Amino acid sequence: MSWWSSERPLIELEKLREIIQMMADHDLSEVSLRDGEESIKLRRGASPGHDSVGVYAHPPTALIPMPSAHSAAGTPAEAPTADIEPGLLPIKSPMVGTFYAAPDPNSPPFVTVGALVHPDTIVCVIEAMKVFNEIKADVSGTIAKVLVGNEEPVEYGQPLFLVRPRT
Amino acid sequence: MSWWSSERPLIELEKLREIIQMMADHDLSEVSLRDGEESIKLRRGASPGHDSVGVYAHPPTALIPMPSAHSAAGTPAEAPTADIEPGLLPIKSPMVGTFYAAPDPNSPPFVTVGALVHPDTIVCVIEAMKVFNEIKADVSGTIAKVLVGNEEPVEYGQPLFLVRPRT
Amino acid sequence: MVQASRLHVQPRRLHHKNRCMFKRILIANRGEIALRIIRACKELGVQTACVYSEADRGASYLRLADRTVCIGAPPPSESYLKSDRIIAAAEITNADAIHPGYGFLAENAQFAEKCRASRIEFIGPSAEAMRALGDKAQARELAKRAKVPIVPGSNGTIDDDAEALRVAKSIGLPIIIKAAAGGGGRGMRIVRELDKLKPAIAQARQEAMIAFKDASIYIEKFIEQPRHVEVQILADQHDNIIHLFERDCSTQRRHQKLIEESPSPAIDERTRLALCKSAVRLAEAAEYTNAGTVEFIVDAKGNYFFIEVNARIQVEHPVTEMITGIDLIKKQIAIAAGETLGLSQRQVERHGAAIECRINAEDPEQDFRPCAGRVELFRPPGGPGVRIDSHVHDGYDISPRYDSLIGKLIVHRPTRDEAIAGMRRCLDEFIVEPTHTTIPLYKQILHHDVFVKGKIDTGFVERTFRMQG
Amino acid sequence: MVQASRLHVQPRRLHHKNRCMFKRILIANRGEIALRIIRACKELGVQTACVYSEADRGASYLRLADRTVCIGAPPPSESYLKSDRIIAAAEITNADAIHPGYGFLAENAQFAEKCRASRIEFIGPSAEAMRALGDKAQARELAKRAKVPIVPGSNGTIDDDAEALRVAKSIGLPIIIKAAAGGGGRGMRIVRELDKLKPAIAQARQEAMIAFKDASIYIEKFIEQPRHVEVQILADQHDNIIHLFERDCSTQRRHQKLIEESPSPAIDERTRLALCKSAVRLAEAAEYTNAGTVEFIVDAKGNYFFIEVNARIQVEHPVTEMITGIDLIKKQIAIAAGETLGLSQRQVERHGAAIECRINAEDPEQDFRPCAGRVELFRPPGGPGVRIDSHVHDGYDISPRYDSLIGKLIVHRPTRDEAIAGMRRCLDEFIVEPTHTTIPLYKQILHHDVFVKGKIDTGFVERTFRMQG
Repeated sequence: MSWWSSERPLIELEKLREIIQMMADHDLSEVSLRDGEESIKLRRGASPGHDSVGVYAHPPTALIPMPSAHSAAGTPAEAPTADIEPGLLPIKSPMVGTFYAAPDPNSPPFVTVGALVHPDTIVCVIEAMKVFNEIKADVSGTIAKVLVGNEEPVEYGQPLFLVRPRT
Repeated sequence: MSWWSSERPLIELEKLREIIQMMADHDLSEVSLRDGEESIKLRRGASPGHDSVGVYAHPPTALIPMPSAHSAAGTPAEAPTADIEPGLLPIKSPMVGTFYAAPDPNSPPFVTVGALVHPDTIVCVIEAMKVFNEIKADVSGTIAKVLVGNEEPVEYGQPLFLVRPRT
Repeated sequence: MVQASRLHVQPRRLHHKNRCMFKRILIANRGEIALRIIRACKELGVQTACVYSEADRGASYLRLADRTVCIGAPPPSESYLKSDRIIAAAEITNADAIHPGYGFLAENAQFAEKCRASRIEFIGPSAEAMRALGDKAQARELAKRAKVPIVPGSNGTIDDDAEALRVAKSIGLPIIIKAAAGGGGRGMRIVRELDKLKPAIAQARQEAMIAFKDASIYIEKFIEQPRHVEVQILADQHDNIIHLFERDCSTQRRHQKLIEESPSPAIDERTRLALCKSAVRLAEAAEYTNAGTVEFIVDAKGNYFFIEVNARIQVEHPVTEMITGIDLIKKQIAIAAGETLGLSQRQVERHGAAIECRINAEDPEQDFRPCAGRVELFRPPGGPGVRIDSHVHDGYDISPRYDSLIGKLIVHRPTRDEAIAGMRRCLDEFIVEPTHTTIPLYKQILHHDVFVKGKIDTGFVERTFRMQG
Repeated sequence: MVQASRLHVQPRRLHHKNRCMFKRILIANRGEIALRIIRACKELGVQTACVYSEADRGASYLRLADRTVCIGAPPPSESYLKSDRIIAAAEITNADAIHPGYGFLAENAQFAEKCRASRIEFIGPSAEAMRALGDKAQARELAKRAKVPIVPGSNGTIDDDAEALRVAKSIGLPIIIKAAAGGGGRGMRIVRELDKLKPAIAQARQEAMIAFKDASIYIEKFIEQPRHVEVQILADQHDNIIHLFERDCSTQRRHQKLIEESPSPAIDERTRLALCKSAVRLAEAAEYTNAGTVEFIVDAKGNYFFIEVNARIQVEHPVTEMITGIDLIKKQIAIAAGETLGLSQRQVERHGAAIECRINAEDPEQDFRPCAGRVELFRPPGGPGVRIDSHVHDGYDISPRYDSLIGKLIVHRPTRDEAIAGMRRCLDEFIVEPTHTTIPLYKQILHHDVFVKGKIDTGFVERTFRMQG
């Protein structure tokens, strides 16, 4: 059954941008991600030279595994709070399942960027084991960013939206 | 054949003193040495506390193997130059074998502390494969310390004497 | 964290339950066993998705999985025991089977049922077999039917002293009186002389009443200095059941296995054969499928008695893999996928002796207190016939949330004496710093005359190594 | 450094050459093979003394030896090749035997004689057997006598074109013309048609003259796309000689073995048996003792030809240990101590398939340039049927002085296909950083159709993987 069109052309670029930002923030020179068939390899600055025996441009810390980077959705799960624009609050997934932005394929999304939300506002549904669970905002403010594409799988703790809280 | 009396009562204490000095110089909190039947275990400062889970008093660097400490002779082979009193020069063994301080059991040692040596002065013999090799001082000065006991095995590069060079 | 409320149920796309190898297996576990299962899957060409809690985020074994899914907060009740989240994780990763490993949900019949209701194969026995063997009385009944010896005792609770005397006389002394409601040693009395039976029953009833508000007791034969010997079973869905010989797990402390080996040094060939055949009969009676272990206690004379069935893969499974050359995890997967065993009982050969030491991050000198925190140096031994199953490495951070097993060291040699020499050598080589581990205790055990002679019983470690507390 | 001058010779205390197990063995080698020998000794209850050069001071494998002796400066010529210092090290540590490992002094007959003159047992064959097999003409003669096939060719140098034609006709085309004085490809010509023989000889002579100032040439049958198959031999001092089957080492680059396996996928059972029996006959003819390897090349039709004997333990010995369960180093020691083999040819069983990858610190993309320096991360794989022989760990410093072998990864599985799947999984898991290694090349080879089909010849790697230079 095709419940929803699975086009999501821009989210990939968005993902790339986020990863590149993380690399810059943490001074990583190389990132390799793999998720089944897909793989991404990014390198910053000078490429590791082969001209000096045994010396490498990137520190071994860059090699520490980043399992969040090849999570179910292929998205960097739960970007560290430090990476979120100051003042924005994440709405995180309280469960594992499939994200739906709207109550059904013919309806508009629950919320879009700029929407005003209250703690009780339903922002999406997450389906797990054939059960659709309404997710509430739990904060007051305006939606600043939608982080997950429709019908994408989400894991526990994964940020779904960023909210600019009411000041 | 008993070519030489094997009494060497003071060298052991001397060894200990040297090891303790090395521990102090390098801020080691624990040293364990084993040589066949013999073993030495030394601890400095507070003993590692068991009261905080997963936290240890001694840094992991203290665990780096010190093969020189359980060398053939059971002596710390080739004490780092930094440990030698400034101004003194070592006469090192150019080979592997057994150290003899005198030409034969009935003669006095080639040199003792305070003896004046020239580059060509024979300071000891080292026996290897039944051949006795005369070892020359190769420096000028006075013997400040004899580091190896008679009939003790010595390895390559092991300091045998310390010499205060002629100024 | 926001709250989720349940909505309507909607039919999902159908999984075709096809009897061919799985495309992707979700691993519902962590640590060394998760790594073990990932390795088996990779070699079978099956994709893997591995769940993890926030405490295990970043663990290097997760990098070997094709996909990973965070399922919750560090406490097991918030993650590795959350069956709904685990099934949801299988759904979003399109996994067609779940391997539960050991512990957590491995022997949870309800979870197995839920998986299958979601059209996801649970890699393990049927929920029915799990339930039948999980109930002590039912398991005892099954054993009786299969003519498998059980510990002699009263059929249920004892009503009066006369009955107690009759039972005690019929099964023979010594006996043990146990509180029906109880556990933990309270209400327990060992009786070695008949004229001490009455007062012992009175004391046991009194203790049981105080501890459990229930004075009911029952009587069992007391087995002196028993050995723990268990039999590895493999059963496919086509009525083929075989055993892979026994493991001796008598080196225990407070019922926690420390060292396991095969073959058992305590039983002769005749007993080995009888024991293994008993285990197969019981598995047949329970209509058991997949891998399982039938546990027995063995007395000093070589009499054996059925205790219980572990309806899962066990921590100590590598011991059996070493002596038989059969990969139990791969077999579990193949069986769950509907394949036949592919080998008959006669094709299962035994070669040499294998010993496993469970390396626990615990301080034997501090009453085995777990030692969480960063492992600076983790340098396992290597060389011929040495197997390391561990998810730990230099710089690994041990979470205090989970069990303290940080690795398994297994040595395989042509003979038990050589295996002991090999294990000693390996324990000497093994560096774990600064974390305290059970390695120093194992060095002592491996040099202890009673172990070397193969005479250990389940009380040996506690009797012999007085630990500081 | 002071100078030593030689004095008089004096008789030393006598060693009693007793035919019982050694008390202490001096290990005259370094790195992984030194560690391998230390491990074997520890398990046998034999003390160890290990020599080391100043470059290896502080290496962690040395800590496992009971004693260590520094024998000289980093260059091998100043330490590991200094036979006098090594024997002196054995003397001062009271070692009663020396294990030379492989390389360095392992096949130096003079060193073996010196050891025995000093009443120290050399763990290896006799100097006589070493010399007889070390000389190409003698070894060929021995092989002929033992009815072991050798590569057909001219008996010595060719005098004129008529003789060349006669030889070429008798052994059949293609043939290869080689410079008698030479090597390195100069003066070599392959001839596939008889009418090209005369000009080829003229060219070869000319090249040989320029290169070696000697125009002598000889002719051999040219074996197209040969496989390298070798047979492991064990022989005690009581006339018992057995083989431990073959190893296929066809995966080479410039005559450097990269991957070895057993059984060879290229030969059938009949050839295997004939090959192994040939090796035993040759060892018998040479009155060989201890462990040794008889090397053959095998042509596409399964014809095999003797090449040479390696009179020592080999790097790839673990492959044989995995499939036979026999510890070759322990056997070497037992044989040198005068024990009998303790097993007959019929008792040597073969189980499953084993593959070894030599992990070299070399950059396959930079013409295999060695990569010395600090290894930050060294995380070998683990799990069932996986063996790691390595002296390296996180933080190990690779010396540029010695060969680039930093470890051996061996996988043992019931079948070759499973061994390949296991090796792929292990190579994926293996982390070595930042050091470049041959691991990426092995991943490609293990996935290459020709390797998977077992069709590799000794030229495969160079033909298939065009390396940047």
